[in-house]
Amino acid sequence: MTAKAPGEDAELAAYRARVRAWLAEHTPEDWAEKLPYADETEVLEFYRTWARELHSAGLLVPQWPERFGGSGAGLAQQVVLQQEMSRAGAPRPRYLAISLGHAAATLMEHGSPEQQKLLDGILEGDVWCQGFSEPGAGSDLASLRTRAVREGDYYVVNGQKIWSSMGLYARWGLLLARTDPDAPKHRGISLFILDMRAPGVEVRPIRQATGAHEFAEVFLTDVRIPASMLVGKENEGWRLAQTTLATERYAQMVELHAGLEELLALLVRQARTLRAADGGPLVEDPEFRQRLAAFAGEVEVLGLINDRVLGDISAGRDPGARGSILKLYFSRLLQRLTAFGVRSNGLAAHVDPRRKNDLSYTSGDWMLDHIRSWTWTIAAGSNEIQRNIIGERVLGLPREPR
Amino acid sequence: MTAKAPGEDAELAAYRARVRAWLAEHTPEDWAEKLPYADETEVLEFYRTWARELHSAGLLVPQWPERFGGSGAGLAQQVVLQQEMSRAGAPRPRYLAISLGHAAATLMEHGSPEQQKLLDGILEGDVWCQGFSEPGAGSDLASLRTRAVREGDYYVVNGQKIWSSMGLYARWGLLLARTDPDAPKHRGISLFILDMRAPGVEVRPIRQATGAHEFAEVFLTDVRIPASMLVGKENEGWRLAQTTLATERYAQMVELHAGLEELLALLVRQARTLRAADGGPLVEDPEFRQRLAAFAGEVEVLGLINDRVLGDISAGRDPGARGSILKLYFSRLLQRLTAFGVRSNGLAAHVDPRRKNDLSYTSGDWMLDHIRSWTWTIAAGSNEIQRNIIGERVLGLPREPR
Amino acid sequence: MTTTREELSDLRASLRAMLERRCASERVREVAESAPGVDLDLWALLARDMGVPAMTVPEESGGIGAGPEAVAVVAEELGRALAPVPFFSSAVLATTAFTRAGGPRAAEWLPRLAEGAIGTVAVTGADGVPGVDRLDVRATVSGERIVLDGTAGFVPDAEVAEVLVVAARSEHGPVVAAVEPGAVVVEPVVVHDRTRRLSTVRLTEVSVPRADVLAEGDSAVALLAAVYRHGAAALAADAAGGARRLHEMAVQYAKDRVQFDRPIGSFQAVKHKLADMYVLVEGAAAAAGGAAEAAAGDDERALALTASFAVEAYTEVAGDAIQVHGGIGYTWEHDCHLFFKRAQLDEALFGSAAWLRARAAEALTAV
Amino acid sequence: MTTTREELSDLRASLRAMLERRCASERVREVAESAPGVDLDLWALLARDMGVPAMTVPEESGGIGAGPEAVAVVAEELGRALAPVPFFSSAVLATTAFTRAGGPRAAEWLPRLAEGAIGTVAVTGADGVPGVDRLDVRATVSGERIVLDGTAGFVPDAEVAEVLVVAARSEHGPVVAAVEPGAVVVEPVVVHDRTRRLSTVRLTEVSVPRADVLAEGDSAVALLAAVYRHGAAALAADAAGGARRLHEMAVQYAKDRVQFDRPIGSFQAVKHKLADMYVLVEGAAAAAGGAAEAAAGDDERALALTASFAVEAYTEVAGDAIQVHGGIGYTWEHDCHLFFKRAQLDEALFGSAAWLRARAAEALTAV
Repeated sequence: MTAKAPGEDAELAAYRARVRAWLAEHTPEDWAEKLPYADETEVLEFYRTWARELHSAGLLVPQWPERFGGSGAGLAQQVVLQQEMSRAGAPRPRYLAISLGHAAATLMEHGSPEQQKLLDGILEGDVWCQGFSEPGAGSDLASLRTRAVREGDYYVVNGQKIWSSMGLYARWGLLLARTDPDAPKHRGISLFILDMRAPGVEVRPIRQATGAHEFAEVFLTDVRIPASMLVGKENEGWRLAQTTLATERYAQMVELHAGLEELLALLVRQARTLRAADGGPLVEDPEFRQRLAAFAGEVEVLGLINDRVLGDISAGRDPGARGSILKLYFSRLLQRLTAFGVRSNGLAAHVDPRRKNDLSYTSGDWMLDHIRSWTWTIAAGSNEIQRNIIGERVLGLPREPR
Repeated sequence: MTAKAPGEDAELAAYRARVRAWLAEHTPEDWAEKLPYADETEVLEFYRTWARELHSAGLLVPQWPERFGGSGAGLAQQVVLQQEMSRAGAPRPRYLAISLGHAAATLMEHGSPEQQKLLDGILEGDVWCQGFSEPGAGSDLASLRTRAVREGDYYVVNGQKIWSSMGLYARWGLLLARTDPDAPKHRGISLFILDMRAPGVEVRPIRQATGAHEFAEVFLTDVRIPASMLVGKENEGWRLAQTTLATERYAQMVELHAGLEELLALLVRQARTLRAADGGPLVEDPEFRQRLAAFAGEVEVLGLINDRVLGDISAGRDPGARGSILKLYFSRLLQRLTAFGVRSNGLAAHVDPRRKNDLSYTSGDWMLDHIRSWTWTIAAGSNEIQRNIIGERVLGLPREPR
Repeated sequence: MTTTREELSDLRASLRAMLERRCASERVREVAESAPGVDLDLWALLARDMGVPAMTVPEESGGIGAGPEAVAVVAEELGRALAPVPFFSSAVLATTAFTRAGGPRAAEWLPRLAEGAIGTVAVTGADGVPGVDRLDVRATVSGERIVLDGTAGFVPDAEVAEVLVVAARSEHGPVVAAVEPGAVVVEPVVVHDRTRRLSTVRLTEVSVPRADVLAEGDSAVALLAAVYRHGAAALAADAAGGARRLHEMAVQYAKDRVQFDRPIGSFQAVKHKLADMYVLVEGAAAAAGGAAEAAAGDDERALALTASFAVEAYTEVAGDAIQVHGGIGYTWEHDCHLFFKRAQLDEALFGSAAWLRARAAEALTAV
Repeated sequence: MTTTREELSDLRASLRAMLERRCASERVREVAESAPGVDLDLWALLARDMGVPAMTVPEESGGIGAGPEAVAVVAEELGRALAPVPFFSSAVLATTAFTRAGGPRAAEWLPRLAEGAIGTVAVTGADGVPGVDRLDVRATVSGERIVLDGTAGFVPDAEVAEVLVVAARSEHGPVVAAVEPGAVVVEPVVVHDRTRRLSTVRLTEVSVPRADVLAEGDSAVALLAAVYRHGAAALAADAAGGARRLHEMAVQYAKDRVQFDRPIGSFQAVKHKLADMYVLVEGAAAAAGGAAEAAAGDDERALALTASFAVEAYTEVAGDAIQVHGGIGYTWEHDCHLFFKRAQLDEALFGSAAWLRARAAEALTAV
């Protein structure tokens, strides 16, 4: 990440110093070693506590507007914060990724004043989940079948959701459901806030290939959602979810980029003791060095692309469909970089530390990180879908005949 | 290429010794240096002479049945012949590629006795070309529009062909033309033998990105083709052309594989004097060595796949659509291997020797060889088409809606 | 023993039928979650009904002495089924070691191995990398005995082995000896691929009589090279079998799964990926055949080129298979990840693709 | 001089308009086929009407002293037009050398370069590879003069240069000197990319007065590093501009060309390829911007990472563009191959992607 305006330097440096000092004092010890082996309740409690602590120092959501509890920090400060968290090895509250990201963005942009009160809970560590995909509606999300029928002051919801990120741990959910079964695919869908403790909500964990339970199935049987929990207008949920998802992708990328830099740094540290195919030190092996530099170049350029996008957004210009570019670019890079980590570490990468909980994609367990990279190439619009979006919406290529 | 049955060894070794001795005596000197700078007529004459000489030694078409002038040699002998030609640096008559390959296969399999007499001319060095693609019918070959209308003992042909390999030099051509305009796309097409000296045939060279004229446009205006020059039955030309093309692809692959091995050997020789990015000898650079070995592995496996296919064919088993696999595999490998040659040679690869004629894809001018590799990924059914064929005909995946 | 094409085809069919019956993925998962993590019942059955362990043992030592194609077929089918049996460790590695060694210990062990007794080899460094120069076990001469000290890493099936072939470095070049399991410490190493069991083998002043030394110096170098080659060839065949099965699964899924009102296999994005995977699958199969021939023919260059191709193709196919399956392929319940993890381990075990290519490059650049 | 986004956008628009008028591909082809192979008229126009060569010259030396973003915009647009002008050699390489050197020769040459006089640098080895340790010209001291002997390869625009900056090795480290064209032998080297003119420059006992020495020892090392950096950044921008143009051409072709009764761009095979190319194009643009900043900021690591990305992306986009165009894109008459060959040369000239990455790796693995 480059391009700091000359004027900002002193101020930014002061910010960096403040962040660094705070993190040095407050970063929990040994969390990275202990947490993956802890029970889920312990993990959740740890992240709630850590989120509150970060927030008390103004480091949880500095980019939020002041009226919602942030300090309206700009891109440069966010980058510095991420860099310093990487440097300090501080935990990132990944269980709160949707809470702090997509859920918060939705509430801030489209929520009613009543709905926006839920932001306070997020700052206290409430986990949110997403209820978007369905067994028959994955890549083709718009064909979802979960129904929400208005009955007085409530919507009565029936259906089934799958791949609900954080579903198992969530206090609240963002739910897409069909409110007009006669409208064309995209048109009759509404966005709701779902109380995960409401009667009729049943959550079943999905165990992933990594062994973790990041995703869940959510069964909805006559669930009554107060009409006040409809976000935006009825039947406009599709567009609403798409735009907040896209905006969110840019903001999230600052942290994702920092994660890639952490992986590179880890690999360089490991290469000092690993051996190359010819038996020499890996860090001195020209093939390793070429590939390392190629990956570092891709990581650098991802940061530069995102800088441009965020620069456009903060200047009020439409970033277009560059969210699709970023997702495509990031997910493939993560997949190849973690594969490189696996190969570089040889058989050591195969040893299973038998962790109970780890939702990180930068755990340092290269094999699991590599496997986990498929969530990025598949979920939230597979890479194939992203290429369609770029081809059709950005490049204006004709759609396929149906 | 492996897998020689133990019994064959002595016989094969004798064959190899004979071929090697003959090539040592007869291979023209300095041809590789001089020929690319010669005029086209000189080049054609050179290849005609060389073809006749090879044929007199039984080395031009040993795999042909005896009744057509070959000796019915098996796969093992063909492999040996190709290996020895590589070893001797003997010229391969590439201008005759279609004559000796697809044209000959078509005549032998589907030609009338009268048509088969043209095989004698091929053994004398007649160049044949193909008239398949049209400006509006490239990947979608079946939508061709050139018309052939029966008038008494003749077909009168009008239309335009493009990407006609060897069109500029050809004595004869294989021509696909529509004989039933009302039949569905594939059904109304017939295959003809076209006398390139017939009135109404006009050939215009297409200059390629390499500077060579391997391809031409052929304009057909009221060209009269004797009905005796219809190959097979009327309206069955499509299937006929497809099957001979496929069969031909397997046989051709033995030579193509030998070419890849020549490229690898050339690169190893060059690497002894080239320098790596860090200034050391390239041949000792671990990155170069890893990539070299990876390419050599791909070349080796191409040979093994082709061995299996040719083994199936000679045992009378249907090789299925493995022709598409071979083309896809070969063309991408050639493209990446020549790119590797370009990179390995640094700026030296960019120097243009300003050759006039070179249809080889193993000229040693890595840049031109690399550029030329796109004829393999585009022509004769682009790689995208090959993937469709594999997906639909081999794997049975559903076709796209139209 | 040469085998006709028809015999190979029969072998494949009967083995596949048995494995589909006795080694479905539920069984593989069950074995993975329980001790000893190896399906000893299935192994006994393979020995009794199919003569699987006997195939790699020469006829004169009480085996069947099947040719390389037949061995490759067996390894492919076991890979296709993710079979948690000691074929690689015992029938390939230990059997190759004893066969190449000859002598009384071979005469003792080969007939037993042919009947299904389990052996393994500890012939890699602590990091599991093969190569005489990578060994972390040292041998010193002490009178009429040899004393072994050190560690070999990622040794397959050491927990259930009745005999271990250990390689060590000494002042006079490498030494290879047969060692009883009781003489060593076996520490299981849990790897992500639960269909294979690996261990660290530690030797502390293990004293071995001269009679148990299988090879020394140049003959030990040759023996180890043969073990490495046959190991790589077996993993290549495992890869070819697994890759084909995964591809079949992905093709079937692409025909069944409907999105945007069409089977996803009708989309070029999926269709072309499956086509590219098929090229890799066919390549891996051809490579596995080539590797088997090369291992039997002591062709280091061809072995390294083909084996590295096959194991790497498997990892690519495995990754693409998850992508084609979408979310479902990423669940614990679906078999994709079992193949994926085995593919990754096949690539790394007994010499990675890069390790093999470094050896191939030696041959390719030799003057 | 800082430049606002609007100014940059205006600069790009006016330069593009002029180049579309004066440097269409017919003109590029015409220049390529005739002596001196450089479009001196266009260069004069770019100097007079747009102040292009002045942009890289500091204000105090009679130039405009534009910032790195503006220089990148110019290089991108020249790359987009395949412009056969001595921007790279003169405005980037020679200008950087004189600017970093300072002193009387810089005071003499910078104002002239700003007005469009052509300079170049001979600061690579005979194989065209940069690096102080790769130089094949030797400098020896002879009284008050320095004598240069040796060869520099693949020197851009040496045939039309009015001054050459030559780097040589001496006992006391590198020496950089201004040399008159008359003192050296310039042998044109025809490369496949006809939009650039390269030569071998031979020096035989070329005697240079002390006054013409621009830098020695450490300051020469720093000067050369700066020249290499700015050269790489300019090529990265050239790549970004060319890649975007090629991609636009391919997208348009995919909309127009009909096969199987549909525009080929409606097929996922083509659509997704164009999407992947677009990612590369956007990446190359971002990388070129980063490279310009890094060159100006003497950030070796960032420069090497971004420049290598951009030039390599260009070669990929160029290859894919041919594939999308099919046969037509492979003809001499179509412009695809002009871009393709320039892309390849951009990758190799003044340090290949691999050369840049080797330098980046130094920074990445430093303790």
